[in-house]
Amino acid sequence: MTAVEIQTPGAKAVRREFWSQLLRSKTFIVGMAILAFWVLCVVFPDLVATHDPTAQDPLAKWVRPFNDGHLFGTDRFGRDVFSRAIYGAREILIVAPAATVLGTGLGVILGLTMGYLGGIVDDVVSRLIEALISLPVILVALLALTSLSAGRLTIIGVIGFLFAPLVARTVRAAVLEERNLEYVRAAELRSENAFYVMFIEILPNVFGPIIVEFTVRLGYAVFTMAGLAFIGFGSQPGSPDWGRTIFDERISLLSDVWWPSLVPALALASLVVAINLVADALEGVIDR
Amino acid sequence: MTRYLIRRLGLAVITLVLLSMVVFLVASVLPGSVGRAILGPFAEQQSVDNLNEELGLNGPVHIRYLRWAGDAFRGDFGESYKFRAPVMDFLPGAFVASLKLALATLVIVIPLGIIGGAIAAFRKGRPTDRIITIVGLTLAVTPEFVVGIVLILVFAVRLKWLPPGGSGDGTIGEQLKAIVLPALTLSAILFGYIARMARAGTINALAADYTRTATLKGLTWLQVMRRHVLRNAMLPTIAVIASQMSYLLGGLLVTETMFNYKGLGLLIAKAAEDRDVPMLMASVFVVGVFSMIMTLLADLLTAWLNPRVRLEGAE
Amino acid sequence: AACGSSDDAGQDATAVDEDTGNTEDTSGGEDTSSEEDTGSTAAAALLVIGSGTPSAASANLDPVLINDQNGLTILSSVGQTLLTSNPDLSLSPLLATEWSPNADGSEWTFKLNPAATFNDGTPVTAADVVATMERLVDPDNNSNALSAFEVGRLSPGGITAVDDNTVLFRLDGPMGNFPYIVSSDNYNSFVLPASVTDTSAFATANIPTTGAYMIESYDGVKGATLVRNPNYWGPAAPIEKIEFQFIDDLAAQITAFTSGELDVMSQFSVSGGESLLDNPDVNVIEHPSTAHRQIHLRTSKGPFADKRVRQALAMAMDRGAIIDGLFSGKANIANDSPFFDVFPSTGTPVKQEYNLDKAKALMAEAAPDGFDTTLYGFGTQEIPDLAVIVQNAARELGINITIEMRDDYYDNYWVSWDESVPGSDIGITDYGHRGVPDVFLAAPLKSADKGGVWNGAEFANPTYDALVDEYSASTDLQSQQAASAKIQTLLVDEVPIIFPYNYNYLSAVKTNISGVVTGAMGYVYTDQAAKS
Amino acid sequence: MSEPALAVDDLRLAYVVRGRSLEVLRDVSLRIEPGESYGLVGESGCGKSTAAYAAIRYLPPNARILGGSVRLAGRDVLAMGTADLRHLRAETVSMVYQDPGQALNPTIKVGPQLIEAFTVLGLQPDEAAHRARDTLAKVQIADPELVLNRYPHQLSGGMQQRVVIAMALACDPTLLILDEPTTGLDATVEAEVLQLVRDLRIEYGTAVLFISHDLGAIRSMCDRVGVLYAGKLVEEGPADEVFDEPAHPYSVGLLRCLPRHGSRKGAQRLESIPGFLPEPGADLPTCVFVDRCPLVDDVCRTEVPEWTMFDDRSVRCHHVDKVPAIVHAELPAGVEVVIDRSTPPVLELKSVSKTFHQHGKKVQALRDVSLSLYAGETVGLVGESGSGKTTLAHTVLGLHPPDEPDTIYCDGQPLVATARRRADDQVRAIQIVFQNPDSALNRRHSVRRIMSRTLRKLAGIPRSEVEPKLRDVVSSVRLTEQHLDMRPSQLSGGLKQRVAIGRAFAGEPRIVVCDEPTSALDVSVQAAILNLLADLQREEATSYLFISHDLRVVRYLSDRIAVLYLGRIMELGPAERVFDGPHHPYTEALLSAAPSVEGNSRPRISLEGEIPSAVNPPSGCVFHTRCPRRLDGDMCSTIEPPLTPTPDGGVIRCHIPFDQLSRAGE
Ligand SMILES: Nc1ncnc2c1ncn2[C@@H]1O[C@H](COP(=O)(O)OP(=O)(O)OP(=O)(O)O)[C@@H](O)[C@H]1O
Ligand SMILES: Nc1ncnc2c1ncn2[C@@H]1O[C@H](COP(=O)(O)OP(=O)(O)OP(=O)(O)O)[C@@H](O)[C@H]1O
Ligand SMILES: [Mg+2]
Ligand SMILES: [Mg+2]
Repeated sequence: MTAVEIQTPGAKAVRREFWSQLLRSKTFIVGMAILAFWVLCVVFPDLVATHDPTAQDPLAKWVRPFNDGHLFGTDRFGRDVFSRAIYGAREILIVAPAATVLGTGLGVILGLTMGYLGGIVDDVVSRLIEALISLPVILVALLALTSLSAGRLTIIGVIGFLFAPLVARTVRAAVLEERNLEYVRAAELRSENAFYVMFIEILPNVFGPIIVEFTVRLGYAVFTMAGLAFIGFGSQPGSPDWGRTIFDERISLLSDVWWPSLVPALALASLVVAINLVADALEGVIDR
Repeated sequence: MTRYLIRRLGLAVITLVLLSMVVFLVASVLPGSVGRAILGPFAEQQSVDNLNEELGLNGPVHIRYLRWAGDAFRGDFGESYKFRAPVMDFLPGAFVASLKLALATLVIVIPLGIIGGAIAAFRKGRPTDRIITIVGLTLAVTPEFVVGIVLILVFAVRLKWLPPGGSGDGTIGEQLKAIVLPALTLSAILFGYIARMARAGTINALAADYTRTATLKGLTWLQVMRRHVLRNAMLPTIAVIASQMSYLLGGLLVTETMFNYKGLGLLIAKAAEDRDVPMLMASVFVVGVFSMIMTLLADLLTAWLNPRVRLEGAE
Repeated sequence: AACGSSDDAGQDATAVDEDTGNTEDTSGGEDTSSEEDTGSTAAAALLVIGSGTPSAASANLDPVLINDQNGLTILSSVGQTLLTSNPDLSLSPLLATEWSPNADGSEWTFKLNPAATFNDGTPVTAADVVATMERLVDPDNNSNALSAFEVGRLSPGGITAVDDNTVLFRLDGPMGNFPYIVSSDNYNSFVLPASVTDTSAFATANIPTTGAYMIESYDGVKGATLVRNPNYWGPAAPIEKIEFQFIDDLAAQITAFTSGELDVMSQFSVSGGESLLDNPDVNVIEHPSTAHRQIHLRTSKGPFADKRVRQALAMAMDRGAIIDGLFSGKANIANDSPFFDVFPSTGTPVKQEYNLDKAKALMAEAAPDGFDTTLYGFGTQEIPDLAVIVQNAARELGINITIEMRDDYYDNYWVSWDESVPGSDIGITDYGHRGVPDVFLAAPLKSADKGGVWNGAEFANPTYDALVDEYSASTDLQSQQAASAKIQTLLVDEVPIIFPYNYNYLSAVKTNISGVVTGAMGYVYTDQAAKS
Repeated sequence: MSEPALAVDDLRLAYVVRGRSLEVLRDVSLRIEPGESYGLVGESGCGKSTAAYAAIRYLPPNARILGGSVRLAGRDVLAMGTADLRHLRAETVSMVYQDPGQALNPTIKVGPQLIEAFTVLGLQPDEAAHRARDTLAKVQIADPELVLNRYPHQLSGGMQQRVVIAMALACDPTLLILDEPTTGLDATVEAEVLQLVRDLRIEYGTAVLFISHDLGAIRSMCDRVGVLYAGKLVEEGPADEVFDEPAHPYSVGLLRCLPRHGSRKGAQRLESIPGFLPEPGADLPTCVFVDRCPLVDDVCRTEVPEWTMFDDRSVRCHHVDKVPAIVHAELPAGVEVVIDRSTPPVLELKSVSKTFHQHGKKVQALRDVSLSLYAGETVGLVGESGSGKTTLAHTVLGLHPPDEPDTIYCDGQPLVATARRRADDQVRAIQIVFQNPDSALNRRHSVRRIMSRTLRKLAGIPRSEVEPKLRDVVSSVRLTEQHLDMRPSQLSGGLKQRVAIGRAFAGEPRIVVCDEPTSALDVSVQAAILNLLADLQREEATSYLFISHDLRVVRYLSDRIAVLYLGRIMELGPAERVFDGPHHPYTEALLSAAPSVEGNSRPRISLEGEIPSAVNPPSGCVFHTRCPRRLDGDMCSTIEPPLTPTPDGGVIRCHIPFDQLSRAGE
């Protein structure tokens, strides 16, 4: 009777399946390729850039793209637009992920606690979250940034703090589904404490939604940072940061000079699109 | 439904109170001297101190909150530091202007988004689907200030078809013209989200057993769509539109500034700049309340469309 | 007395014009343009002017508090001062017809125009002028003009009505440029009826004024409409209604203007406004102005306490290139003192040199390893761009500058009001136009206890303070120029503040509009404007 | 009228998955004559539904027909245009499938949905409405008007399925396809629905294609059956004959997995079919059953078996002659364990009640339940859905506290109300095996992790000593060490359930609660799990509280049986007596509802009406509203009968004296 059901059905290597499915997804490949490019620009900008992004040349104001060795032309200070776009990735690609990690971390802790413990904690925090998310992120960010100093840490803190409720809501919903599954009962029946149940039992199972939420939030973080820069917060004048540059240069559009603002806009769009492509691919592959 | 309604409204009231606290707390953190912001850099320090004292900015936070909340409850949001006039002289006008803009945006984007999403769902996996999805995604991730400036450049500066925004006053015709470009800008951002949700909703409804039942009854494709698919596909879409409200209202900040459209967004930007705390609190609070109400309405609409909730009050 | 009459002042100004080589393009004189236009285009009803939103203090256009150009732009069609400060820095009569000082310049007598009336028909009397001025000099009113009158040495009680049409100003001491203090240069000094006690709701209170227009409606957020004053004592204005639209964003204002929404843009900057400069449908009005930026360098402590570092930075700035880059040449090089070329008292300017090698040599002595610092400023107009330029210039010297443009610049990073405010080692401050340099000389540079209320550089130099007092007391141009030369020499050497440039005031008017006169203070005179 | 209602010939169908074409129907041929009812059986995933949907050409976009033909009432379905197909669906064929709740549009009232099925035939609206009402009456809906005005969710599952059937009958179809129409319904409701279909088929003369996992239901419903294996029909013939004398080794295995009537764990082990169904698209060049067949030999591996015909039957097997001789693999193994009832019970419930509060209403899920469980004993819990079985299990486990503290005793000690507060040995004493092994195991943890954590927490084994112990546990549930490093998703349902059982036994519990441990599993796997449970009980002398809907399974494993209705024990007694009578009228009805594979099904006793809500249970005897043996007068409706002891040591809650209850046994 012993050897009855030893063989397993197809013995699928689930993890390998996950990766091979991801790698087969065109959206994932394209998204990752673009992301990788920008990460390269953050780590080794000088490999990609052709000029010093801050070097001014009063004689070369508004050089058109593909002229005089300027791939995407120059801005009104004669700075190389392409090189600035490359260096401009740094700020956003450091701050946005950091803020997203913070927001996701907080949100996960909050969401797990709410979803698993439920009851009065959940009720109270849910109300608070509902109140917070009915306030547009950018508005609260505006308030907070006027109140506090407008440094990197503030932005990370503010965006992270504002994303936490959104992440928490997603995580909570996922946890609510998990919490009623029997493996949680099983853990409770061996007197595991709440911390163990939340973080060791449930957390790995809601990782899918969390990863998807993380990528989606990352996109939003980039977007929000650009928006903040546009209304004058975040990075400082002169920095090649995309949002800032678009803000600074958009007025030259009226003089038919489109490249200094359009190039960073496209760079920004490519990054957010890439993040979203990856998010989509992950969502399609990760079992919920 | 009544029970659901009562419960939902009760929760909304609690949320409202929390919202007011959040707004008050964030706003009262604003440092810098209000007096100096009002009197300008060239005023004497003594005058600045006097004004700060006069404005009652030195009491304990909870007392100030209670006073503010109590007054706000009676519809009195205090006096604008900047204009030295009741905030309520400005808020309703700006609110109505923003409301018009938001409505115009929704009028443009909801049909487009839903139709686009539904078409993508029917053509799932085919080029049409891809194009709609990619266009939606791209528009959704292009900052509103990029979309806006391009629209202005093309339609206002080049073609001179439409004004580049404006105050939103004047005859209906003028108002409509002024609202088109900002509304299109906001629509561009929302289109992707709504279309995506409508697509998912339609795909789910198409795959549902009741759609199979309807098809197997021998109904025509159109009958199946009209009677069985669309209504069910729309339920999640409504929720998404509501959840995007807060996002839409956030977009007003940049869009209204860019188009100089005199709504809440511009009022908020200015108020923050001037440290006009009463104005700032009131307008951010109003935005919050408005987005909360929209969520509430969407919830109620979803509930009402869903007989389970309408009749039983189930969640 | 050199400034005995209006004619004298006018002549002085003309001389300045020749000095700087600026030409008057569209502005012209009010009197000449008015006659051509009144008859032809009386029918055109509405003129739309774009301007920024008045600041908090100016929100109700309260003449006592008003402190920015945007509020002023409206008032320039509504109210009038005793004298007009012309684009060429000359003075012309307005409500006053004649003015003259006593021997040492410590008492000034103004004769009022007997024809002048408020829009309710009542004549403008000396009592009205006294009430208006007393209100402004009373410290309890927090008037925005307090600092101007401090420079003008006018104190409460110093104003008396000699008769119905004569006003006597008794100053605390001699002040040669006093008439400028009661001209349109001091925009708070619009004359209001003596009966007015509360001006705080000026915009909506229907307070009688003397200008060609009256406020019909006002919305601090959206804009204002003005209607023709039926009782105007001067030549009737051709345009019936004027609408102001508040548009803060320059891009938005320019698009509104180019797409035909606006007839006039009260002011625009070259940076961003390039498209207007070569637009055939647009008349660009350009005035020399003394509006400028100051880059203060803290002399009391920090890296700039060493004079050589300050000199090095000043020498590292290629001002010609800055003017070309930021203003397409529509600005003038300034030489690290407030004696801009346009001021008659400047005489032969003492130049600051552009010499990178010398600058580097100075740095090598003073701070061979360079240093890091943060430059603060309030990010309006071209200031962020200027900051970037300073940053670039400093880098050549091994100075690594971080730029922080902050809304609370004036609260925390400009002048250390007290110990709790950090101030800044280097900061950029914007200064508006003034007809005379007195305010610029005193407030930002004099020792704190000598009236240096805006002294972000914390510059304290007794020699300088004495020189400025000497300058202010001079009532004739020669002695002014003599003092000026000494001041310039001192400042170019000490460099507590880098004055990189003063820029021209630019307004844009549609080509179908004529007769609009703008002033560097931010005025838009519409009383003779016409539309075809 | 000679055209068959459905004729499928050599149908080959594949699903394209990621560019690969996976064959799931392999030359299926079947024929259903008008008015005939045909049953299709086979393990999950063998292609039953696919065949059914192919018959009406309602296939997912990735389905490809590779060959063959389908003719419905003489018309070639596969060659039809869209409009024709639509007419065919409207007029000739109807389908009813699992989960009626999903099959009805939740946002539209039942009326319009039903009427639609008539208007599509070209009827005028009022005529259609009229017909809809008639049809509802036909499917035994007492108040059609009321039902028409309801939304689907306002109807019970049984009612919903009746509505769906009414809809299917709207066009008086030539062929009615039923794909597991009663899965998810309670046994009593299932019986009603099946009876209804049986009656209507006769009335309408409709041919039926009936698909079900429930072999008993198939036998009771169908004239002929086909046995499908891996997309291939392996046997076909008259239902009674196939069930009584299966001629294909697969059919034999399928039938032997089920506990036979009256069989008991101590007397007989169950059999199971070793191995697994081949994956869709698997390469099966010869006999599809080779890998699992006990009769396999070289011929089977080299030649495709053709149809062997005899009498009215056909079989695809090279060794039809040897099939009757397939021996029962391992016959009697068990020794009946004698339960010592003189010692104190391990678990004792003394009048346990449990009330839930929901939206301000009180739901009485358990009321005064008293029960004791002795060492090594199994008490089976049966009752319709919502009767409180799971609640009872969870209360014992301490997942939620009973209304009154100290009503549950373990080894004479009162159990602390919630598991969190229980002392270690109390926690260890009571464990559970859940119904669904998928959700019962953490899908992100490996088997090793699940097991070792349990060993450390429950058995208190230090980390260093876990490894050898792990091996013991694994082998005790007949798994191997190679399974330790796998994740649940890499295991089949049966293996997962073994892991879950291993986990429950890791701490050497006194009591294991089994809440429907096999209802998510295929029959062949079920047999193996039941064997395992029986073995473990014998080895460890563990007591089971065993919950199942499947009465045969309960009977196989239980020593005593408790029958719950609306949270109350209606009857408790030795398994044989409770099954064979005399028993409570409710038990009687429950038993009669379950169709038996053996064919000799008892006369069905139908229960009127729906299960009352636990929020406001009926007065008197809670069962009186549905009781077929309700006494005249108002005794039953006013006085709650007490639990009366029975001679065999059980109890029964009925006003009818015990000796008069044995009516059904006659
Ligand atoms: N659209 C599809 N694409 C790919 N494979 C499918 C598809 N639908 C079904 N299958 C696979 O085809 C095989 C047969 O499925 P089918 O649903 O016909 O089985 P079944 O006998 O009805 O099973 P059950 O008893 O579980 O309902 C299964 O292995 C299933 O996983
Ligand atoms: N957490 C709960 N809150 C409210 N009511 C509940 C809860 N759990 C169960 N009930 C109710 O208690 C009653 C008994 O439910 P229980 O799950 O014990 O039934 P069951 O016999 O296990 O049913 P099934 O056979 O469907 O599993 C039902 O009416 C159910 O609705
Ligand atoms: Mg099936
Ligand atoms: Mg249950």
